[in-house]
Parts: sequence; structure tokens; C-alpha cells
Amino acid sequence: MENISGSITYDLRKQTGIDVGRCYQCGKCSAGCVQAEEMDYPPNMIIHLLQYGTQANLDKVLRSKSIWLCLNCENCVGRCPMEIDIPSLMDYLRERSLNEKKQNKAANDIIAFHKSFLDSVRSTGHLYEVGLVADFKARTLHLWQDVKLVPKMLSKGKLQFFPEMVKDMHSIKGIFSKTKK
Amino acid sequence: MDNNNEFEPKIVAFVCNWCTYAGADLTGTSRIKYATNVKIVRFPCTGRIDFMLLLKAFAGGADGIIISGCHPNDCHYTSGNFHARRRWITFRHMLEILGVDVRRICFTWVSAAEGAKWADVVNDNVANIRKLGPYKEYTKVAQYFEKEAYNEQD
Amino acid sequence: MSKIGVFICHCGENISATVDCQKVAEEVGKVEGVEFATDYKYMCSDPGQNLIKQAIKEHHLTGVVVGSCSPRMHEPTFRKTCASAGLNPFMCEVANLREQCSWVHEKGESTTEKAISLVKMLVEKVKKDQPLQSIEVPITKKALVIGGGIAGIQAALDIANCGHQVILVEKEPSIGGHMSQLSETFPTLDCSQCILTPRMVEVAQHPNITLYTYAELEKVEGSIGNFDVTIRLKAKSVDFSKCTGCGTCQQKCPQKKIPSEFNAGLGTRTAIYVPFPQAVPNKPVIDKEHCNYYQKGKCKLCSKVCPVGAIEYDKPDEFIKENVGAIVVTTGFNVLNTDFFPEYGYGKYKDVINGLQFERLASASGPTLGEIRRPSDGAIPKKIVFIACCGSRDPAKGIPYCSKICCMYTAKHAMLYQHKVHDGESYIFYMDVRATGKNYEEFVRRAIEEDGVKYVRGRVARVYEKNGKLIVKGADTLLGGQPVEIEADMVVLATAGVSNPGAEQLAQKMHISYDPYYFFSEAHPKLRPVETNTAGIFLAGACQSPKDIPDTVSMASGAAAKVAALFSQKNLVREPVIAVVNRCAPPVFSTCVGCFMCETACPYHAIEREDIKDRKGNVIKTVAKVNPGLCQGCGTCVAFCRSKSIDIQGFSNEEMYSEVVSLLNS
Amino acid sequence: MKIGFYPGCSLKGTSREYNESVLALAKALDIQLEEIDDWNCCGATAAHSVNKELSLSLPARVLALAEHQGFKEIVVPCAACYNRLSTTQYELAQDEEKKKKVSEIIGMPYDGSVKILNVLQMLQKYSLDTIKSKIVKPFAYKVACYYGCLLVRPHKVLQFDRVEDPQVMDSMMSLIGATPIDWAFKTECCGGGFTESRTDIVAKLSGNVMKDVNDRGAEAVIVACPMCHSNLDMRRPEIDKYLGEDVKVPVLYITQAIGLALGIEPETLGLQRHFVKVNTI
Repeated sequence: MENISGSITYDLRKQTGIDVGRCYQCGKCSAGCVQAEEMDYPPNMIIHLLQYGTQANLDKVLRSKSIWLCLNCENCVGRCPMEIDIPSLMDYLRERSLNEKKQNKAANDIIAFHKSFLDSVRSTGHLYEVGLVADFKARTLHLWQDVKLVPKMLSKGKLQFFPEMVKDMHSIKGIFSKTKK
Repeated sequence: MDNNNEFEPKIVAFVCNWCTYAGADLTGTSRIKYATNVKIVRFPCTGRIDFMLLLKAFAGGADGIIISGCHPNDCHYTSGNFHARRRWITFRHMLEILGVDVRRICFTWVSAAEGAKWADVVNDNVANIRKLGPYKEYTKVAQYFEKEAYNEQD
Repeated sequence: MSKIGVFICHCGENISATVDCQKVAEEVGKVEGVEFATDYKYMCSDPGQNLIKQAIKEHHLTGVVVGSCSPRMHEPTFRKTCASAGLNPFMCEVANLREQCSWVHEKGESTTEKAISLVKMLVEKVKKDQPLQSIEVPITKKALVIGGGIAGIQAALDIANCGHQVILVEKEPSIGGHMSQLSETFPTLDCSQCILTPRMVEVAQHPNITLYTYAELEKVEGSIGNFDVTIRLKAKSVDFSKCTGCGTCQQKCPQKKIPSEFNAGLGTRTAIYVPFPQAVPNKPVIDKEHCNYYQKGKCKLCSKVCPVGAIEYDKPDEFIKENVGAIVVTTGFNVLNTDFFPEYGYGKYKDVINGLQFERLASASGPTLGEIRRPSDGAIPKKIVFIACCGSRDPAKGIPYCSKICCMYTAKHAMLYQHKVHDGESYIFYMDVRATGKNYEEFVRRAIEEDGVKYVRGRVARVYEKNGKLIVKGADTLLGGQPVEIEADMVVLATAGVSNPGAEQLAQKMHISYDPYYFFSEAHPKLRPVETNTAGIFLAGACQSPKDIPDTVSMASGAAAKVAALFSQKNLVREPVIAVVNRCAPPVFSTCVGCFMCETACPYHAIEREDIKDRKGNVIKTVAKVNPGLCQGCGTCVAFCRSKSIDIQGFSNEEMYSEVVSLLNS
Repeated sequence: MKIGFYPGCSLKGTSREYNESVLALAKALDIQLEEIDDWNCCGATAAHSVNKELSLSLPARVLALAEHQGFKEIVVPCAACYNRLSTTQYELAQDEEKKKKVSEIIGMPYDGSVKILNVLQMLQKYSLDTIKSKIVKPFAYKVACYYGCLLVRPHKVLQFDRVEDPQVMDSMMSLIGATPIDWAFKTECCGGGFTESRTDIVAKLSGNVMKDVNDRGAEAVIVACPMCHSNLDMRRPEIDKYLGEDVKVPVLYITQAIGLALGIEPETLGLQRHFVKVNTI
């Protein structure tokens, strides 16, 4: 079944080069994962769900909190006896979850941050931190978060009020439009 | 698989009984698939392989030849593979002088434990020879030589 | 004119699933000289063989080609069949339609085409085949056993008890191997040394066994029945004929802090040492790398205190030559260097030890006299964690295979710990428990049910030290991969079993094959498990793959039985695949021009010189001649011969040329 | 020879003291750094979390710019940028087709030949002996070297130091007279890019790191990553709240620590910008 084109595991392998069938569920990834406690499915369970190759289980994964909680710290793949690249798999699953609009509600803040971040890069070519935070707050309505931090950051000279723009913004715009899904 | 438009090269493999022949058996036992173009001729040892046989094979219409034996130091007969290697090093220039396209000869080692490697050797070689195309030149030379030889006898 | 019979085997469906066997028989039947061609479901079965015999008789066949599995599998079978029907067995050839055709190609025309050409190729060969006679050579009825662990001990005793001479070579100063280091053995918990040491003594006292300890195999020449082996006797610096084993030298040796190999680094030894008190022979050797005299040129204390003057410095290694008929390789295994796992802190934290070290801790003869005390401070660990599959099943950092013995020894370790530390707690992190031997599963259950060992299913990610405790971070996959953290006093790693360093070189010396992990390869994984691909060399024990004591001992007895069977024959019957130099009528006598290139090519010194004389005794010419007893049939001489005067029976120039021509024509 | 310098966004904003100290140290060690002209953001965690192609294209533009500007080597002090740039180079080297496509997206040829160095690699390659000879004030403190994730993992891509229990930073600290401690959270994650979106997680993960530092009596944490720094330093109030104790241990960039040992003024190294006061030094 794994070799049939169109099957979920086959597609997964084609898209990411990762063969979830290689995992024999030793659990070393979850054992070393700093986020495992927060996750609804620790890494080994994500793989195990995918090993079934059913749409129902794939949906569970795409709708899970876990894929958004992964910090890509790479501890799992560094220790995995079968060298299964879980962080890359997580990247793929996040992207797919967004494309299929299956993202978990609990991950809204995280997704909002990623979007604010990329918006900043899209419009300036750099990460413009003040803009990012303002944008993130607007998206999430976490208006009071970190208000205490701002004056301190100002006094330490850590905030830059005006964005520094990439000169060739045309090329940045091009990158964003050409990679747009 | 069988694409009529594609050139199907004829490749002969001269392999030793102890390492590569056993390795090719292991490819089978492991059910690893490879192209049908390569046919194996079994020798006791690569040291036995007379380079006249290569010429004969090309003259007979082979598009490519694989010679494969035990890895260095692993020869069942101690040193046959070293002799084969030495012969290959000295003869390849002679073969070139004779007009043989040495890219069509693949000299390699495959041990009895390397079933997967044998499949790779075969598949890579088939792809390689397919790129080079049918080996017409040597057949022509061979025919010419044969004719000449007859003439001399007359 | 040839009358050849062709027999195509379906091998159940193994061949016929992808090859149209009937078509192969039909097509080859059309070839000139083929008298009879048929296909059958199982050619190697009794009715299949009868089919061949009948055809030989009915059609007066002069040659037979069987298209079946690899000739490495059934060539002897079919040759015997032919012989029993009165056909010379060497007129029978086997085309490899299974391993090199049906199993490696998809079903289709090109696969059947290939099968046809493979069979045709051998039909052409059979046409050129000559009837040959097997060669008989005498056998030296003396065996060499390499490695004095339990496998070597068992094999040596079994062969010796059959009445044959045995030479047992061991590289360490004592025989006993890894088994002598073990505490108790699963699943019966009998003490390893108690069952092993009597056998060790038996070896030393057996009249048929010559024991060389501190010795290594240097060189092997010859072949089955007649191997010439050279053994290096490493200089012991002690004259064993004088030494009484009183032990005074060891007491006085100033070098006392050398990590003891026998205690897996947990204890110390001196530079002049007997590895352990029950060693056989119980006489010391000097470890030159640590000896003050050898390193600094001063000391000689041992020599001064030796009451019998047995110390002999600066004596070189000795080499002895032996002639043997068979070799049994029993060189054992090793445990994976735990440096592969920095996340477990082995080498960094003293209380993270490997399985072999735990054996020494649990052993009554060990550094703690059998009490489980941790190496750092000697305290009794109240909480202990065992980590299974440390290196095994880990292609990324260790080895991909299962080491087979760790599940059982880890269960045993936890059990021994619980027996010795009653208020202790033991955890085993495991992935699967492989307890497949007799009474093994029951043993593991006992550890869990009676001794309260806690099994946690999941691999440990890392171990670190904090406040004198070892924090073990694992996960429980049965609880959905939830993290588990245990504050342990000691951690034991069940390190993978790997081949011995030097296994590759040893294999190359003997010309036996080995797998990618340098374990020696058996001739057939099921039917010839104790033989190697080199006739006359046999395997036993963990040098072939990690295995437990019962398997090792049965394999050793199996190898011994093979040796005994070989030695029970009067002469050895060998395939006549040997070189011959042609002879013809006078005045030519032979086309050999006497250049003796063949002599330089031959690795076996099988080429001799023969003077051809006239009636008066005058030498007409000197030509090459092959000694059939020495020739192994590699054929290198054939490729060297400029005048095409030497040829190899069974793989002659004529035969090989006709094979190649046939392949390319079909 | 001039080495390209890619500061990345953090070093221009919240982590400007890292920028200041890298440049000050480079100057002191005679390493010529020249900023890559018109560089852009590497995309960081955000890009690879939601758009693979974007996450390869943004760093590829930077690498392509460096190539065109004639740099053979570039120094990337930010561990996150270093990781993204290296990953991009690795992945594009594996896949010729992807490389072509990305080159088309960024609208300029990309070769992948620039050697990417992090700050530690730069110092290792050019300056170990110089540092040793220029020490005026040994940095005689007990320090915990914190590598985090992005500097050492994945090993396949970065090929830098050991993944478990790395040693490069520790040996450099020893070189300037410090005593690196053996501790347990050297390579555990601080929470990285979650600093805004899931401050609770950052407080916990960074808290665990700081607790171990504190318990083992280290006097300073040494880092080479702006994300690690801001999580351990700027988020200290949240960390203290999570731990229920006030942890006073300051967090220094390795460039600051070495700079101090070489006698560079604390102001020049940007030490005044830290939230947790570096008063011992």
C-alpha cells in the first residue's frame, strides 16, 4: 500500500522524502522533546498516526496542536535511530494544515506571529520588530502583553522606531509573489 | 518497462564464483529488482578472465561488459583479483589502441554480502551503456579483421 | 554428436511466476544437439530427479542442463542424479533461473528471453564439456580451533573426544572468553564460572588437545584436508615450563593500577598478571605496554622475587607451523564502544556502565565480590535504570541489527539486582522484549511478576547528572509518548554486540567471507549454518552473529561434528576443477613453450617443471605440469599463458568462449 | 581578505549589543568584516513553518548577494540565521532542480559556493592564537556555555562540534581564563521563536535552563544566539515568576566575554543594554 501513488504515505514520502514506515516507535523523539508535555500527540504519536495512512488520522495530525508547538529544535532527528527528519515533517504538516485550513485554534497566536513576521519581511525585507509586535497585537488583541517591556527596551536602545528597508524591494516582492500558494 | 523505442543493450558480466556470483545470488534472495540486460557468465575467479574473451564478446556484439570479483584482500584464491586488476590497468591502454571504447567496460568489486550493490552496478551500467548507444564500431572492426585473416590465409 | 537433455524447474512458483518455463523448454528444445527438453514443478524433488534419470537412460543423453535455482544451491544434487544414471556428473550444468533471473526481474517477455539465453548458454557449454574424474586427496586428521571462549572450548573437546588431535589457539593469556566474565546465566541463574571452569580444566588436561594461549593466527595456506597454518606465540616473558604459578611476582609488581580487562575496567591488575584466579593456564604473562622494565628499562622486580627463575625478558615472539585438515573459527564478539552515545554520558559519569561491567559487579569473583555497588562511591544504588537496545537497532549511530542477547541479560541483571538489593527499584526501558528461547519468556515474566522489575516501553533520550543523581529522561510510548523522568543512582546500558576488532583481517587471512558488520558468513543461512564458503573452515559462536550460550554451544558441537565427519573419510573427494597443461603426440609433446609465466601467477606453487626426454634420456624440452593436489582451480595461470597451453577443467577456454558466443547470439 | 558579514535582523534591533560586540571584537582581532550589501531577512522560524519555498528563497537571496559581491566566506553571528542559511545551502546542494527553481524565484544566479561561518567558527579559524596573546584581564568566572539548538543541530547540515555535549565554546572560555561547568541543558531549547506568541512556554523552557545554571553555581551564561539571549535575559521576569525565585546570573554573548578579557570597554561591547545587570564584571 505504501508504494501506491496517491496513497497518503506515498505522497508524504514524495513531498518530503520522509518514510514514516521506517519508524519502529522507540519513542526516543518524544523522550527528548521539550514540548512533548504540551503536545496533544507527542512526536512518536504523530508518526504513528501517519503510519496508518488513513485520511482520518492524517486529519487528526493536521488539526493537532502538536505540529504548531514543535520548536524545530532538532533534538529528535539528532537522536532518532532511523534518522527520520521529524522537524522537516512538521514544517510540511504545518504548511499543509494551513493550506487545508485545518489549523488548531489553540495555535492561533503562533500562526498570527508567523504571519505578522512574514508581513514585516514582505513589506521591508527585514524583520521590523516594532511593526511586528504592533501587527501581532492587532491580530491577537493581546494589547497589554509586554507593555512593561517597551519602556525598558527603549531605554536600553533596543527598539528601532523606523524600519530600515531593503533597497531592492522589487526582488523581495518577487520572492513573496512567486512562492505564494 | 519494455519500451520499444529504447535501446536495449546487450551486456555480459564476467564474475567470480565466490564473491560476485554469490552476491548476485543474494540480490535474488533479497528480491531486489534490476534490468534484464545483463547476463552473467561464471568464472572461478576474475584472475581466470582472459582479456581475449572481452574482445571476443565485443566482436560477438556485446554493447558492454562488466567484470566483477572479490574486493581486494578478499579473494578466495588469495590474489586472483589483484592479477585481474593489474591486467585491467595494463590492458585498458592496449584495448584503446585496438579501438575498443573502454567506457563500455566496467571493472568493479561486489562481495558475497553486497546484493544491493550488484543491483546498482547492473542498473547503473545499463543506463550508462544505453547513453553510449549500440556498439557498432567494434563489430565492424571485428568483421574487417576476420575478412583480412581469411585473405591472408588465401 | 551431443544428445543433451534440458530440464526446466518451476521451483513451485518461484521461477514460473515470472518466467514462462514451458516456453523456455520449448525454445531450448529447438537447439541443435538438444535431444530432450521438459519442465517440471520441483526438479530437485524425488520425482523430478527420477525424470532426469529416466531421460538419461531413455534418450542416451550425453549431457544435462538443469534450469533451476543457483548452482551454488543444487549443482551437487543434480550432478549426483546424473551420476546415478550413469552419466559423468561433470556433464551436467545448472542454469541460474531463480536467484539471477526470476527473483530479480518482473514478469514479462524479456525475463523469459533472458531465461532462454541462460539455458542456451549452458547447452553450448555442455557440448564442450569433457567427462572428468573427481580427485582424491589425503586428509590431515588434526583440527585447529581459533578462539578459546566457550565455543572454542566446546568444539575442541568434542573433536578431541572423537579421537582427533586439536590445536586450540587463544589470543588472551587464559581461555574462558566472555563467558568467564559473566555472573549468573539466564534462564536458570546458574553461576557461569561454576559451569565453565571444569570445561577449561578439561581442555588443559585433554591428551588430544594442544593449547596455545597468548597466541594468534599468523597465516593460512593450503586447503581443506591440508591447511598449513603459522601461529604466532606472543612472548609471555615467563617460561611456563619453570613457572609454578605461585603468584609472588604479581604481589610485588609495582604497576598496580592497570584497568583489568577481565573486570571490564572496574578493577585493576598488575603488569605481570594472570587475568583471573581461575585462569587456564594459571600462569602469568607480562603486559609489555605497562611493564616498567619494558617501558623504562628499569625494575625487574618480578625476576628478583621469582623463586624458580622463570622470568625471561626480551624474548621475541615465536612462530610455529602446523599442518591441519580443518579449522574451526570461534573468535567471539565484543560490545559496542559506548562513546557512540554521548547523550547517555558513558565515560563521563562513573555510574553509567555497560552490561559487561554489570556482570562483573554481580559476579562473586568481581571487584565488589558480587555486591551491587556503584563505581563512583561504592554506595548501593537504590534506584537503577537499564537501557535496552543501546546501539542495537540504531542504524544512525550503532548497528541496524538486533543483538539478540540483550533482552535476556537485561532481565537477568534487573532480577539479580532485585535479589541482592531488596529495597531497590529497577526500571528497564525497552522497545520490544525478544525472549524466544526455551524458558526465556517465563524468565522475563518472573522478573516482572516475582521480582517487581518495572518495564517502561520507550527509549531514553538522555541521561545527565544532577545533585549526585543520574536523571534519566525517557518516554512511555504506552502512555502516548509521555515523558518519564527517573532519578537513578546507577544506569546500565545494554550495549550492542559487535564483531571483534581485527575480525576483518582474520577473515582475509583465511579467505572466508564476512558480512558488512564483519561477522563471518555461513555458507547457507539455513542449511549450512556452521560451514563457511571456504571448504574445511567452520564457524561457531558469536563470531558469526551475537548469540547466547546455548546457541553457541550447540553451534560448536555442530562444527565439531562437521570436522569429525570430514575426518572420518579416508580420502577427500574434490571437484576436478584444476588446471592442466596439454600434452600431444611427438614431436610436439606439448604446446607449452616453457616460459613459466604460470609459475609466477600461481598462488599455490602448484606448477612444476617436467622434462620431456627421448628414449635415450636426453631432455627434449622442459614444460609446465600442474600438481593436482596443490592446484585449487582459480585459473589465473590460464589468463597468463601466452601459448594457450594450460587450461582449466570445467572452465576451459573452449567452454567459456562458447558460453559467450551463445549469449550474444541468442 | 575581507569576510562578508551578515548581521541579520535581530542584531539590528533587540540584539544590537551582539552586533556591537562582534564588530568590536573583530576590530580588536584584525578581522575585516564587510556587511553584505542590501541583505534581507532569512525568514527565520516563521518562513519554514508555513512556506517551504519561501524559507529557501529568502536565505538564497542573501547567499547569492554574497557571491555576487565576491565574498568567499561570510560570518553569520545569529545562530538562527546561520542555521537557515546553512540549511538552504545544504538542501539546494542536494537537489539541482530545486536550486534552479529558487534561482529563478530570487531572480539572480545562485551557486552555493560561499562558506558560511558562525562566530565560533570564525574565531576558531582566525583568532585563537591572537586571543591568547591579547588577554589583558582573564575572564576568571565559572561559566555555563549555552549552545541551544540552532548552532549544533542538525549535525548532517552544520557539521559543527558534537551534537551532544559540544565543546567549542567551553574550550574558548577556558582559553580566556574562565571555568566552564559541566551542566545538563547545554543544548536544550530555550523556546526560540515563541517569545511573543507563547511566552508561557518560553518562561518554562528558559526557566529550566536558568535553574540548572543557578543550581550549579555558574556566575554567567555564555551564548552565541540572539534568540537564546533575549529569552534568557529579557524574559527573566517571566522566568523568575515560573521558577518562584530570582535568578541573578547574567547572560553574555561569547563576543562580549572575550571582548572583556581583551580589555575592550564594557560600553563598547553593549553590556549596558542587558536587562539582567552584569555587575560582577
